[in-house]
Amino acid sequence: MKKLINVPESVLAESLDGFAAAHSDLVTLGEERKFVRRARLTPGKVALVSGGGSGHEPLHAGFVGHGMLDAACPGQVFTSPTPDQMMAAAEAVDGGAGILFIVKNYEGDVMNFDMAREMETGRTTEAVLVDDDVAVEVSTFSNGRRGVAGTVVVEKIVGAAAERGDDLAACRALGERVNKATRSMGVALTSCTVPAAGKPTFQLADDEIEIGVGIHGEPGRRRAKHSNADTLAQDMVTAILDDLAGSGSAPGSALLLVNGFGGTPLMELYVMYHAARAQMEARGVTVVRSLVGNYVTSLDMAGCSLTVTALDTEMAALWDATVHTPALRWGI
Amino acid sequence: MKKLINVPESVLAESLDGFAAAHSDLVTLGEERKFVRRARLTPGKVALVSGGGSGHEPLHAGFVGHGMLDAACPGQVFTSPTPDQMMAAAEAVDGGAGILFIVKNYEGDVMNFDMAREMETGRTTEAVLVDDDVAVEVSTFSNGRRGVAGTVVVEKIVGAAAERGDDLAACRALGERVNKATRSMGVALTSCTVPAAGKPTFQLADDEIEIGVGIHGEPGRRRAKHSNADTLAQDMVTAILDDLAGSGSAPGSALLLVNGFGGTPLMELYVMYHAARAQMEARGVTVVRSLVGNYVTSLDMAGCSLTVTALDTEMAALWDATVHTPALRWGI
Amino acid sequence: MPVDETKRRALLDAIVETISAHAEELTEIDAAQGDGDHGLNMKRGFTAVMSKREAIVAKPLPEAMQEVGRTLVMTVGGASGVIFGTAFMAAGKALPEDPTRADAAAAMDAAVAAVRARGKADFGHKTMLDVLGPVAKALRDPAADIAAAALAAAEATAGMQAIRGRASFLAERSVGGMDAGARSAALIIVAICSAMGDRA
Amino acid sequence: MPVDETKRRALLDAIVETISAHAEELTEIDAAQGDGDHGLNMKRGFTAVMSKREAIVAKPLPEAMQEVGRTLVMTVGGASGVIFGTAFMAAGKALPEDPTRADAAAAMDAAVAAVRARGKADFGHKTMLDVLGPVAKALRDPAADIAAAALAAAEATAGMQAIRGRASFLAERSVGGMDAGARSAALIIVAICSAMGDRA
Ligand SMILES: Nc1ncnc2c1ncn2[C@@H]1O[C@H](COP(=O)(O)OP(=O)(O)O)[C@@H](O)[C@H]1O
Ligand SMILES: Nc1ncnc2c1ncn2[C@@H]1O[C@H](COP(=O)(O)OP(=O)(O)O)[C@@H](O)[C@H]1O
Ligand SMILES: [Mg+2]
Ligand SMILES: [Mg+2]
Ligand SMILES: [Mg+2]
Ligand SMILES: [Mg+2]
Repeated sequence: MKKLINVPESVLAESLDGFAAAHSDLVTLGEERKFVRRARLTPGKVALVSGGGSGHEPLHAGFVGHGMLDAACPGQVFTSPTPDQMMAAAEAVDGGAGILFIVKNYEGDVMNFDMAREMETGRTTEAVLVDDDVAVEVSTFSNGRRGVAGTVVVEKIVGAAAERGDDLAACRALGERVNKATRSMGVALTSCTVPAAGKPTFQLADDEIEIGVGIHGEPGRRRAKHSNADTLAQDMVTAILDDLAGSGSAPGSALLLVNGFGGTPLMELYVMYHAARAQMEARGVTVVRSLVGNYVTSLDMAGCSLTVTALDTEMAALWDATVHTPALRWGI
Repeated sequence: MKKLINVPESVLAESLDGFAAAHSDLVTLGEERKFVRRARLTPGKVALVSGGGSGHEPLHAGFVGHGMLDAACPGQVFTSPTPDQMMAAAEAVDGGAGILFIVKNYEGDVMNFDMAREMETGRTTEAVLVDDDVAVEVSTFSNGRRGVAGTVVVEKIVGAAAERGDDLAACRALGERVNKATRSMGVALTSCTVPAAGKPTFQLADDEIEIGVGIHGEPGRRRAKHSNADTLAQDMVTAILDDLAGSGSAPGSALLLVNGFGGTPLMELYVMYHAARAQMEARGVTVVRSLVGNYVTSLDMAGCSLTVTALDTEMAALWDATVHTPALRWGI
Repeated sequence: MPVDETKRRALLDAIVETISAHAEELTEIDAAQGDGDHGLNMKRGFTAVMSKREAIVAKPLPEAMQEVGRTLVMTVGGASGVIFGTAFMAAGKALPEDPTRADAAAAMDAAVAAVRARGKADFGHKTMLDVLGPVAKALRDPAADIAAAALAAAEATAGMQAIRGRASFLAERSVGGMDAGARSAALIIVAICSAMGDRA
Repeated sequence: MPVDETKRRALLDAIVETISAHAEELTEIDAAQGDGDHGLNMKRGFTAVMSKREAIVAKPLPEAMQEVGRTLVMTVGGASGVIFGTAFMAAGKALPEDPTRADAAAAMDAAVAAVRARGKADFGHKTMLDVLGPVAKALRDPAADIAAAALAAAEATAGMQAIRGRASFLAERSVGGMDAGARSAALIIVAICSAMGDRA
């Protein structure tokens, strides 16, 4: 394992210190690095707090700022943060209008946020669960779907709603609406390597890919021979649009997010965008908003995910609203 | 080689088509994909045209837009564009105040831009050469230094000057001033793989790094055993600051750009930022502006470069000026 | 021999020792079907516990165990921090200062109930519950070898299809490998048994 | 035998054939000390040339050569597009329609001069100039085997330290491998010689 780090034990701390220093105009690092919060808070608005394992940068801390999150709790690499982090963050950003936790659907994240919410006393909290990954079949037994790159869309749109003054119940309802309208699917060309593990999480042959991979390198739907961008885009768009249609959210107009996992060059992401957009248009879906880049990564994994959100007028307007964070910025 | 592409021959075209579609609010693709230009031009201002080999995305096309470039000419992967591309771009964006070509110092780029300028008739053109890579020793015999990530700084600052109405001579002089105040150095942990070549450009052992690597995977100062982020940052900052001091540009206040080469996660870039900033402060340099991310990449190469620009007040103000491009955006 | 401070220290040290001796193995088990961090997670938690070792062992057994649980919850993160933390907290709450084998069985029941509630998991879902359950049962059978029962229960998870835990994303592919949390739960039980010696 | 259309076609085909047969080798030579694309670049250029093959060979030799040069400049990019394009353009400009060996020598001088000006390179800088120079000289020696001179000149670049071209970034490390552009220049010369047959 070759990485630009000192020792695995200090990666998170040094990375957070660097992040906070590079973006000191926007964010402040909490005590004991329990959370990253906005440098300037807005009293009276619903506070959005997210968090999750590290290694998905810029998610979540990169989305702290005006029009998006109020705070983010960084866990260890690929490990959910702990309840005390969430409680400390909630305390730091509580503006009196309640706290909305945005939680990706992993047992660890869910259980830790649940504990935090139970231990919170005197603060009103709600939670939105993001579970946009169509790679996982839902059954009555399973944990349900994983939360992946669609999280960015939920955080952006709900962040804009909180900024304009929506109350806690409205923010939560909107978050659930966006989540329902959002589906993602990923593909890995290589594994990621967790610094503390020191070796790749999984192995793929030189001509093999993992279709439906999770953002921690979890296995997906199947291993397959690597084909090409068009075939992959077709598989992924089909899975996503079929699923949206199956749940009554077939989009007319959509946001298309092509998300790199960290080890894939931008050039390839645009090739995938090109292929995916053509597939969507062939199915009668108009792409009206686009985002292409590394937003929800898996350390150094090569590959990408596609996320589609069926946009209604309100969601589109909230997507367009001003945002000013380290990793997403427009209108300001 | 596993890549998210169809065939190597079509990567550039599909990637450009995807890019233009994803950012159609900002850019337009020229005929035969010879260039990418701003969707809306401003008559009467100096037009900035850059370009170079592809594979360094978002450079250059990602920096086309208000406050930065007017057009960019994408060459084949790691190969400079051709004179007809530059001439077509110049024609498309000429606003009557002249064309400033921003050229990275590679023989191929220089010769092609030279030819284009010679073949241009009736258009006033000037050129700024960017040669910020301290890894290459300058001697009377050599081609001089390579242009690397400092190009972003030159393009941003000169772009802001052109936008406020500076004339061609002033833009050129400013470009040269910024270039003189800017130094970079890179390190590679892995090679990149050019799609058409199908295999890594060079080989590094599991514990080896290339110090002073170029953005095409060219060899640098030396191969070394991989150490850690702090040691690397110290080496690189020392080389950069010594060089700036040697040429009379020792900075008091500086911009620090930590640039990922495409295969390195953001988390590691922030670790490097943290380490580099500490080194700079130890040498009495205050970091007053920061940029951390993938800006001048080498396809999927793992590693990063550090760029330092000694900022004066004017340069800092121009850096802060509004910019609205696919890859760099603020103030708007 | 009551569970005095020396005994509590021996108990804690035995648990920490087995976790750190098996950390790599636990991580590998987790890598096969989960996300390859279980050993690291448990080690991080117990390193934090060890940083307050003396304060913990100074407390009576129930409070000491709850403090271990709280520390795991607040330092591990992920599923195991909450799950193992909850188990220690619930068991500690249910235990008297000097527990009999019957008390231990009741405490194990409490841990099982708390973990089931927290993790929305049941027996057979291929989690550490599939060790706690059999251990609770063995504690009620005076002839049973608790350590052996724990180890066997962990091995038995290999045949299960995961319904909870990250391995559940694998569906049928999750059959074949042991559950990492089950293995670490078994290791902890074995350590407790051997530290308790005659009392086990 | 004058350089008629059939001959011009044979000349062009021979050049294109040798470039495409050696493309991988050229890329590998360039990979060792440059950026590993010289074969790809030359192939791209001559593929573009071949797409207008008939229009090109329909022209008299001087115009045909200049058109090949312009096409290389406008489609290859990089250093080689300009350098090889400039060489073809300058040589074509200097040639009569039916050149003698002396005419060929003069044309080669013109190519050398144009490339030197464009590339700010000189002999011994480890570039394709180190083939063009010796070839110009060989053309003036009626006894010289031009093809052999070209190939030997390319081999001789292995001993040079690069002052121009991407290999120059390697400084001393550039000694040892042949220059890619020198090798392709030699291959082109050899192809021309064999296509010209008795005239060479
Ligand atoms: N819902 C659950 N109920 C009970 N135990 C669980 C549950 N989810 C996970 N576990 C246990 O936790 C173990 C995983 O721990 P660990 O790898 O440290 O956390 P993570 O899954 O967050 O990476 C699993 O092997 C399983 O025994
Ligand atoms: N300044 C120069 N003068 C003459 N020939 C040059 C010069 N620079 C490069 N060359 C020739 O071009 C060759 C490189 O071509 P190629 O690899 O296709 O382009 P690039 O260097 O842009 O990748 C070199 O091997 C050398 O022979
Ligand atoms: Mg985990
Ligand atoms: Mg090249
Ligand atoms: Mg795990
Ligand atoms: Mg080359």
